[in-house]
Amino acid sequence: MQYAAYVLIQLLVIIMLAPLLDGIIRKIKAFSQKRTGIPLLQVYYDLLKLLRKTSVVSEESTWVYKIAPYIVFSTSIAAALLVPVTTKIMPGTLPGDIILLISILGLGRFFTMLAALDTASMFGGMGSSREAMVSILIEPSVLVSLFMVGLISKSTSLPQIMQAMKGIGAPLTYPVFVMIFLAFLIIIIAESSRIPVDDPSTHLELTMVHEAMMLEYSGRHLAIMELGAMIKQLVLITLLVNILIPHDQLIAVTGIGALVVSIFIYVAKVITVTIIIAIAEVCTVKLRFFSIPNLATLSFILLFLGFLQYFILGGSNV
Amino acid sequence: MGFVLLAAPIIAVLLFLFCSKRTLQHTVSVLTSTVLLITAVFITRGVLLWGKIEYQALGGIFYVDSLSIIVLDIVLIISFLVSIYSVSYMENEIKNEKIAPGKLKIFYVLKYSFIFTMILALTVKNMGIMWIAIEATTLASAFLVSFYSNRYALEAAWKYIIICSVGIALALLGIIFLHLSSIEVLHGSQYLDWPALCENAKLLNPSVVRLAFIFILVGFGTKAGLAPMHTWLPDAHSQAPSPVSALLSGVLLNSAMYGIIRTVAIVNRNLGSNAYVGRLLIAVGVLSIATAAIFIITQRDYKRLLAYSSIEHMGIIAVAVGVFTPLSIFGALLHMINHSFTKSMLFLSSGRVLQKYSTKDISKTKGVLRVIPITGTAFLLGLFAIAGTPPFSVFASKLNIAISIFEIGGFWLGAIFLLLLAVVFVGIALNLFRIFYGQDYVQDKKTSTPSAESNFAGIAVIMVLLTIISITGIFIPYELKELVLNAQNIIIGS
Amino acid sequence: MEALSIRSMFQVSIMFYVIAAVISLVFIKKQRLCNTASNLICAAGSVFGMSASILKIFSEESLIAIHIFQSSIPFISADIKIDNLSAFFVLSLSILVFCVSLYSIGYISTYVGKRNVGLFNFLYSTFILSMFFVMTSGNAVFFLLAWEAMALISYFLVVYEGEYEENQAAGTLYIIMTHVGTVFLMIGLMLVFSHTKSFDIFGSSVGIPILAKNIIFILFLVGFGAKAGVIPLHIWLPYAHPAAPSNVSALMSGVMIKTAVYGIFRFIFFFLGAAHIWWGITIVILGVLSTVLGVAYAYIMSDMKKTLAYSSIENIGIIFIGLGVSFIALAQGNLMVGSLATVAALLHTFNHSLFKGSLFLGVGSIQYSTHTKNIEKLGGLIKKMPITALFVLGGAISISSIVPFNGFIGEWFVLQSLFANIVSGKAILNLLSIISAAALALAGALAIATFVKLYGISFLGLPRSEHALQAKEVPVIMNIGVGIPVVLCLIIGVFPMLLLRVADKVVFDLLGVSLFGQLKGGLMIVYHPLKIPGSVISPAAALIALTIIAVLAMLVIRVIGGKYIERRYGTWDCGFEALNSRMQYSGEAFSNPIKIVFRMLFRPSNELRAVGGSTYFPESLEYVTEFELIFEKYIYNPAVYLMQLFSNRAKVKIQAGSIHSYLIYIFVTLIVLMTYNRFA
Amino acid sequence: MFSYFDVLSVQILFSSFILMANKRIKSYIKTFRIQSLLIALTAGAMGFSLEKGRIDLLVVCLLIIVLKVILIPNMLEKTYASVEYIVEKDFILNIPILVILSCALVVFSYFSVSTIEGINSGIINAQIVNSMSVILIGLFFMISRKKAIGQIVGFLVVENGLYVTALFSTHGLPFIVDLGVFIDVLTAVVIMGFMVFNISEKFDSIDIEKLNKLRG
Repeated sequence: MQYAAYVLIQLLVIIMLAPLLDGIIRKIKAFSQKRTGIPLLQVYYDLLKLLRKTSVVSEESTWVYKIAPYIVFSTSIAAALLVPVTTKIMPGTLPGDIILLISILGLGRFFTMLAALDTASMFGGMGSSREAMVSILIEPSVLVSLFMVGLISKSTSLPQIMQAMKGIGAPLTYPVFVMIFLAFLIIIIAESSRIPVDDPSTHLELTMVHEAMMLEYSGRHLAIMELGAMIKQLVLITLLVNILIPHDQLIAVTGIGALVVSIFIYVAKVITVTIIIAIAEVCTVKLRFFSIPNLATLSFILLFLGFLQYFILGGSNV
Repeated sequence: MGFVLLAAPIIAVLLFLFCSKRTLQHTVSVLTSTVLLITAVFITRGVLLWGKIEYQALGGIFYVDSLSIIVLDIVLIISFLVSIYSVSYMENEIKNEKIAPGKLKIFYVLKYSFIFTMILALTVKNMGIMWIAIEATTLASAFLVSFYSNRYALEAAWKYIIICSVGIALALLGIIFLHLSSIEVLHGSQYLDWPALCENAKLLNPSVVRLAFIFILVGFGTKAGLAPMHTWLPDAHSQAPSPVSALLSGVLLNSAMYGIIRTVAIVNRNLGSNAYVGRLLIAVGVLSIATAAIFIITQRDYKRLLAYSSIEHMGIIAVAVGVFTPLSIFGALLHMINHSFTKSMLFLSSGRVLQKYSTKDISKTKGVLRVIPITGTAFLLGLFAIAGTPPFSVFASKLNIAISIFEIGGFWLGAIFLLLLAVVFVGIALNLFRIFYGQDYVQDKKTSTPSAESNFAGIAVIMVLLTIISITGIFIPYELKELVLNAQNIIIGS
Repeated sequence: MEALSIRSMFQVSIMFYVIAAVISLVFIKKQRLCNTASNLICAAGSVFGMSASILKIFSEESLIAIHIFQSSIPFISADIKIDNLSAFFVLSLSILVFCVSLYSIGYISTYVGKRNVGLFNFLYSTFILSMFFVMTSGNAVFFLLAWEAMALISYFLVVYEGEYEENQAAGTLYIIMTHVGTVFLMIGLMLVFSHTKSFDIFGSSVGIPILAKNIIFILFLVGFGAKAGVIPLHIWLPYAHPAAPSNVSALMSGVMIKTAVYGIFRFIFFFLGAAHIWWGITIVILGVLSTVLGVAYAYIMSDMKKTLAYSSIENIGIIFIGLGVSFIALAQGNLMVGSLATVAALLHTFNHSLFKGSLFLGVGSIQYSTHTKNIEKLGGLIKKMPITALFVLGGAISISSIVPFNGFIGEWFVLQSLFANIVSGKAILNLLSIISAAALALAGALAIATFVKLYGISFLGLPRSEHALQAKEVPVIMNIGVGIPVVLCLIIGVFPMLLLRVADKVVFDLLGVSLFGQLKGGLMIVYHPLKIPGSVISPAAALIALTIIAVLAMLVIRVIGGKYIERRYGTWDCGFEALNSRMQYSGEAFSNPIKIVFRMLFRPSNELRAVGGSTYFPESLEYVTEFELIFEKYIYNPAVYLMQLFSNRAKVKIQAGSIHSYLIYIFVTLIVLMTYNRFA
Repeated sequence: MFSYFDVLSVQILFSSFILMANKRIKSYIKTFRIQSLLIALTAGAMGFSLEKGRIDLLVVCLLIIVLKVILIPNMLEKTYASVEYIVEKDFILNIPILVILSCALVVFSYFSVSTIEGINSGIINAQIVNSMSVILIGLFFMISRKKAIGQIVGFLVVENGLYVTALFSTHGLPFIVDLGVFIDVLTAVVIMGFMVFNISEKFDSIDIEKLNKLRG
C-alpha cells in the first residue's frame, strides 16, 4: 500500500514538474534578453502537440530507432522511482541504490546514442560521439559524488542516504558538502545538456550535442525522448536538493499535511536550483567543445578535495 | 663384442677406400651404422647386467660403464640416423652440383674416422688415450667442416682446427698434472686409468689436482664449446654439411663434456667438496648461456643460431655438473641425451631447408611450412623443444636441473639461469619463427628439385627423432633411468 | 557413491576431449566429418564438465583427486585435484566450450577445402584440454606442463592463418610474452619448492620466510599478469586475440586469460595467503591501470577484434581490482569485505567469459559473412543479419555493465567492495579505493561509448562497403552458439542469485565465510549484509519496472496521441538529395574527440595528404590519423632496441672473426683461472 | 740432483724466447728445430740417467729427432716455399714488448705453480715452471703471429712444452699415450699444412687476419 502510494506520488510529481523546469529556464533567459518569452506552460503544450503528430521515420532506420524512445523514457522514469522526492513517505527498502541508478541512466544513454547512429545521418553520429565524450568525462564525478555522500551516510541506498542527511541537519555548513554541491551542479549542467556544455536551443551543427542525436526524431517519439531528458534532469536536481538540502526534519506537522508541506518545499527547492542553473546559463557562453574537459576536471577536483578533507585529513566529524 | 665397435668403422673406412660406386658406398655406410647400433644394444644390455664391461686385451684399455654407455649410445644412435639421412642428402648435394661425385668417398671416409675416434674416446679407461681420441676427433672432422671447400668453410675449418688443437693441448697439460698428482699413488700399469684414479682419489696431491682441473676445464671446455672458448663452434657448425653439423652438435660436444665430467668426478672426490669445481663450472656455464643468449638475439643465419643454441645447452650441462647434487647430475645426463636428439633433429631439418632454399639467411627464407610441411613442422616443434617447452624432453631435464639449483638454495643463480634461457627463447622466436610462415620464396627454382621433397628416408629420420623427443619428455624407459642413475652413482659416488 | 560419480564425470569429460583430438587426426582427410564430429564430441565433453563441476560445488566432497600418470622422470606426474575453485573455473570453461563448439561446426566450415581443418580441430580440442588441466592440476609441475602446453597450442592457433605478416608477428609476440611470463612463474614455483620441498599446490606455505614470500608474490604477479594481459604486460593480447580464428579468440579471451586469474587465486590467494596490504595495493593499481587504459584503447580501435581484445584487458583490470581489494581486506583481517571482494572477482570472471565469448563469436559471424573485421567497412548489418544483431546487442549491453545484464552484477560487487573497504579502511587505502571507483566509472562510461561505436557503426546505418552489402545471415548453429551465452547473460543479470550461490560456495571453500548464509530475500534479491545498512538492489525488479513503465507509456501515449501514424522518408541530407554511406560518421570520427581529449595518452597526429594530380590540384585528399601506443613505443620498443643494439655491438666485438682474439680469450681465461686457483 | 736437467730446461725456455724474437718464418722453423733437438736431448739423457734405464724414453728421443727435428720442419719449409708469400711484418706487437710479456709469463707460471704443495722437493720443481712457461709462450706466440705457418709453429711449441712438462714432472707419460700424442701431432701438422695450401689458394695469402668473414 505504502509502496503504491510512493510510486504514485513519485510519478505524479516528477512527470508534472519536469517540463515546468524547462519553461522556467526559458522564461528567465527571455527576461535576461528583455523579451517576454513563451508562456511557462508552453513546454507542456508542445509535448502534447507532438504526441498527436504523425511521426516521420527515416527510411534507413530499424527497430532500434523505434524502441529507443521508450527505453529512454522508461529508464528516466525508473531512475525517478529510485530518487524519493519526499522522505515523508517511503517504502521500507527500495530495491536499488546509486550504482543501479547510474547503470539505469547508462541504459538510456546507450540507446539514445545507438538510435542516433541508426538513421545513417551525419548529425546523429556527431551527436552520439560528442555525447559519449561528455558522459565519459563527467561519469567519474557522478559516481564519486554519490559514493561520497554514500560513504558519509554509510550506505549506497538512496533512502538511507537521505535519512542520514536529515540527521546531519544542514549539510551545506560543512566544507565537504559544499564541494559536493558545486561539483554536482556541474554534473547536472553537463548531464542535462545545458550551457556551457551544450546549447539546448541551437540546431547549429558546430555546437549541438544532445539535439544532434534527436535530429531525426519527430512526433510522439520526439515527445517522449524530450520528456525523458527533462525527467532525467529533474532526477539529478532532486538528488542534489534532497541529499544536500534536506528539509523533512524541519517539518513539525505529521500525517498527510506533512506530506503536502514536504512536497511543496521540495518543489520550491527544485525551482530555486533551476533558477540558479538558468542564471548560470544566462551568464556564461557555451564552452568550446574541447574545453569541456576542464569543466569536468573542475568538478572532479572539487570532489577530490572534499574527499581529502573528509576522509584523509580527518574532517570526518560531521 | 666391444671390439666390434672399434673394428667396424675401421673396416668401413677401408671398404670406402676400395669401392667407387656410390650406391655401394651408401650401402656400406648404412650397414656399418646398423652393425654399430646392434652392437650398442648388446653392450648396453651387458652394462645393465654387470654394471661395466672391461676387456683384458690390448692392455685392458677397453672399458665401458654406465656413464660412457649413455654417451656412446647417443653417438651410435645419432650416427645411425645420420647415415640414413646422409644417403639422400648427399645424393641431392651431388645432383645440385654442390659437390663433385667423387667427394662422396672422402665424405664417408672422414665420417667413419670421425665416428671411430668418438667411439674410441668413450670406450677407453686411460685418460691419456681418451685425450688422444678426442684430439683425433678434431683432426677427423676438420676436413668435414671444410667439406664444401669454399672460403667460408675453409676459414671455419682453420679456426676449428687451430683453436681446438690449442685447447685440447691444454687439456693434455691437465692430464699430465693429473698423472703427476697420482705418480706416487699408482703403479705403472694403472697410470692414468680412470677407475684407478677415482678409487684412489683421496690420496692424490690436491694442489696439483686443482691445477689439473683448470687445464682440463679450459681444454675440454674448448672442445665442448663453453664460453669464452666457444668461438670456433658457430663457424664450424654452420659451415659443415648438415649431417656433419648434427654429429658435431649432437655428439662431439658430448664427448668433450664427458671428459670434463670424468675429471670432475676425480677432482671432487679428491677435494672432498664441490666448492672449487662448482664455482668454476657454474661461472663458465652461465657465461656460456649468456653469450649464446646475446648472440641469438640478433642472429641472421639459422645454422649459426642453432650452433649458438648448442653453446647454451653445453652451458646448461656445465651448470648442472657444477651444482653436483644427485638430482643435478641426473638432470645433466638427461639433458645431454635430450639435447643431442633435439639438436640433431634441428640440424637435419635445417639441412633440408638449406637444400630447398640454398641460403642460410633467415630473411631470405619464407614459408617453410608450405614448401616442406613435414620437415617444417618438425623444425618448428624442434625449436620449441630446444627452448625447453613441454611436452618435449629438454623441458624435463631443464626442470630437473632448475630444481636442483634451487634445492641447494641458489636463488639468484636459478633466477638468472631461467631468465637467460628465456632470453634465448626470445631470440629464437624473434628471429627464426618467421621463416616458417608467409609466401614461399624459393630463391632458385632449379635447386628445388622434386627429389628433395620425396626424401622419405630423411623425413623418416626426422620424424623418428621428433617422436623420441616427444615421448622422452614425459616418460623415459626404465632401462635408461637405471643407466642414468648408475652413471650418477659413478660420478658422485654412492 | 556420489563423489565417485562426480569424479567419473570429470574423467568422462577429459576422455571426450581426448577422443575429439584423436578423431580429428584420424579423419584428417574428411574435413567436414572431422569438424562436425570433433566439435560435437567437445560439446558433449563440456556438458559433462558442466554438470560435474556444478555437482562438485554443491557436494560435500572437499577435494576430488584423480591420479592420471606418474612419469619415470622425477617430478613429472599428472595429478588432478579439483576443489570448488577449480570446479568454478571448469564450469566457466565448460559453458563457453559448449557454445563455441556448436558455433565452430558452422564457422570452421568456411575453412573446409582451404586449410587443414583436422589440424585445427586437434589443436582446438587439445587447447581445451590444456586449459582444463591448468585449472585442475594438483601439483605445480603438472600445472607448469599444462600451462606451457596451453601457450604452445594457442600459439599454433594464433598463427593458424600464418600467411599474413601481422598474424605471425602477433604469434611471435604472444609466445615470447607468455614464455617470459612462464619463466617468472617457474622461478616462483622453484622458490616455493626450495623452502617447502614439495610441489603440492594444496600444501602449506608456512615454512616460507616473509622475504621469500614477497619475492614469490612479485614473480607470480608478473607471470600471471603477463598471461592475463594486465597493463603494462598486455602488449601481446591486442595482437594475438584478433589474429586467431574467432572461435579461438572467444576461448582465449573468455577463458584462457582467466587461467591467470585462477593462478592468482590458487597460488597467491590460496597458497601464499594475503600476507601484506601492499600486495593488494599493487594488484589494485595494476587493475586500475588496465581498466582505464584498456578500455581507452578499445574505444579508438577500428578493428573490431582489437576492440574486444582491449576490452578484455579492461575486464581483467576490473577483476584485478576485486582481487586486490580482497587482498587488502584479508591482510587487515576483514573477512567480510574480503569475501565480498572475492565474490566480486569470481563473478566478474565468470560473467566476462560469457559476454566476451558471445561478442567474439558475434564478430566472428560478421567476419564469416563479410570477410572483414574492419569497422569502417561495415554498416547496416542489422538488416542483413537480424539474429546476430540481436545477440550482439545483448552482449554489448552486458559488457557495458548495464542493467539488466550480468556485466552489471560483477561491477556492482566490485564497487560495493570498494565502498565497504573505504568505510573500514585506512586513509591511504581510502584514496586508492576512491580513485579505483572513479576509474571504474570512467571505464564504465568509456565501455558504453566503445560498444555503442562497435555496434552502431557496424550494425546500424548504411553499408560502407561491398563486403557489408553482400552480408548474409549466418547458419543457425552459429547463431545458437552466439545466443546461448547472451541468454545466460540475461538470466544471470536478472537472477544473479543463481550464480552468486555458486560463487559463495567457492568463497566458503576458500575463506570459510559464507555471504550466502546471511543473505535474505530469496532468489530475486542480491543483498549483502555488511555494515552498510540496506544496500539492496534487485535487477529483476528493475527489469520488471522498466517493462511496466514502457508498456504503460505506450498505452498512455496511445490514449493521448491516438493511433500511431508513421511516414517513411529519407534521412535529412542537408539538401544534397543523395544521402550516401560516406556521409555517415565513421568509427574513426566517432572516437576522435576522446583521442584529442586524452592526447597525452594517445598522442594523435593528423595529416592531410594530396593524392594524385599536382600539389595544388590533387585528384583526391586523404586524411590520415595516427596514434601512438605508449607502452610499445616507450617501454618495449626501446627495450628491444637496446637489447638488439647491445647484441649487435657485442657480436661484432666478441665474435669479430679474428682468430687471434679467439686465442686471446683462451689465454686470458687460462690466466684468470690460474689466478683463481692461486687464491682459492 | 739432476742439475743438468735444470740447465736443459732453461735452455728450452730460452729457445722459446728466441722464437718469440724471430722475425722471419724461416727463422721460426730453425728455432723450432733447435728446441726440438734440446727436448730430444733431454729425453735421451733422462732415458740413460734414470735408475732402471727407460727404453721407451730413448725411443721417444729418436721419434722426436725424426719427427720434430727433421720431418715436420722440412715439411713446413716446403709448405712455406710453395705458397707465394711477400715478406712483410708478421707480428702484431713490437718484438721487445713481446719478449717482455713473455718474461711476465714466466713469472706468472711461477706464481701459479708455487701453490703446489711440495714444490722444490722431489720432482716438482723449477723445471716444471720453465716448461709450463714454454707452453704459455707458445700460446702467446700463436696469438702474436699473423701468418698461418707462424700459428702452426706456435702450436708445435705448445706441444713441445707439453712434452717437456710431462718429461720433467713425471718422466714421460705411459708409452702408448706418448705414441698416440706423436701420431696426433703429426696428423695435425699434416692437416694444417694441407689447409695452408688451400688457404693460400683461395685467399691468395696465408695471412690469417684475412680470415675474418665469419662474424657474429
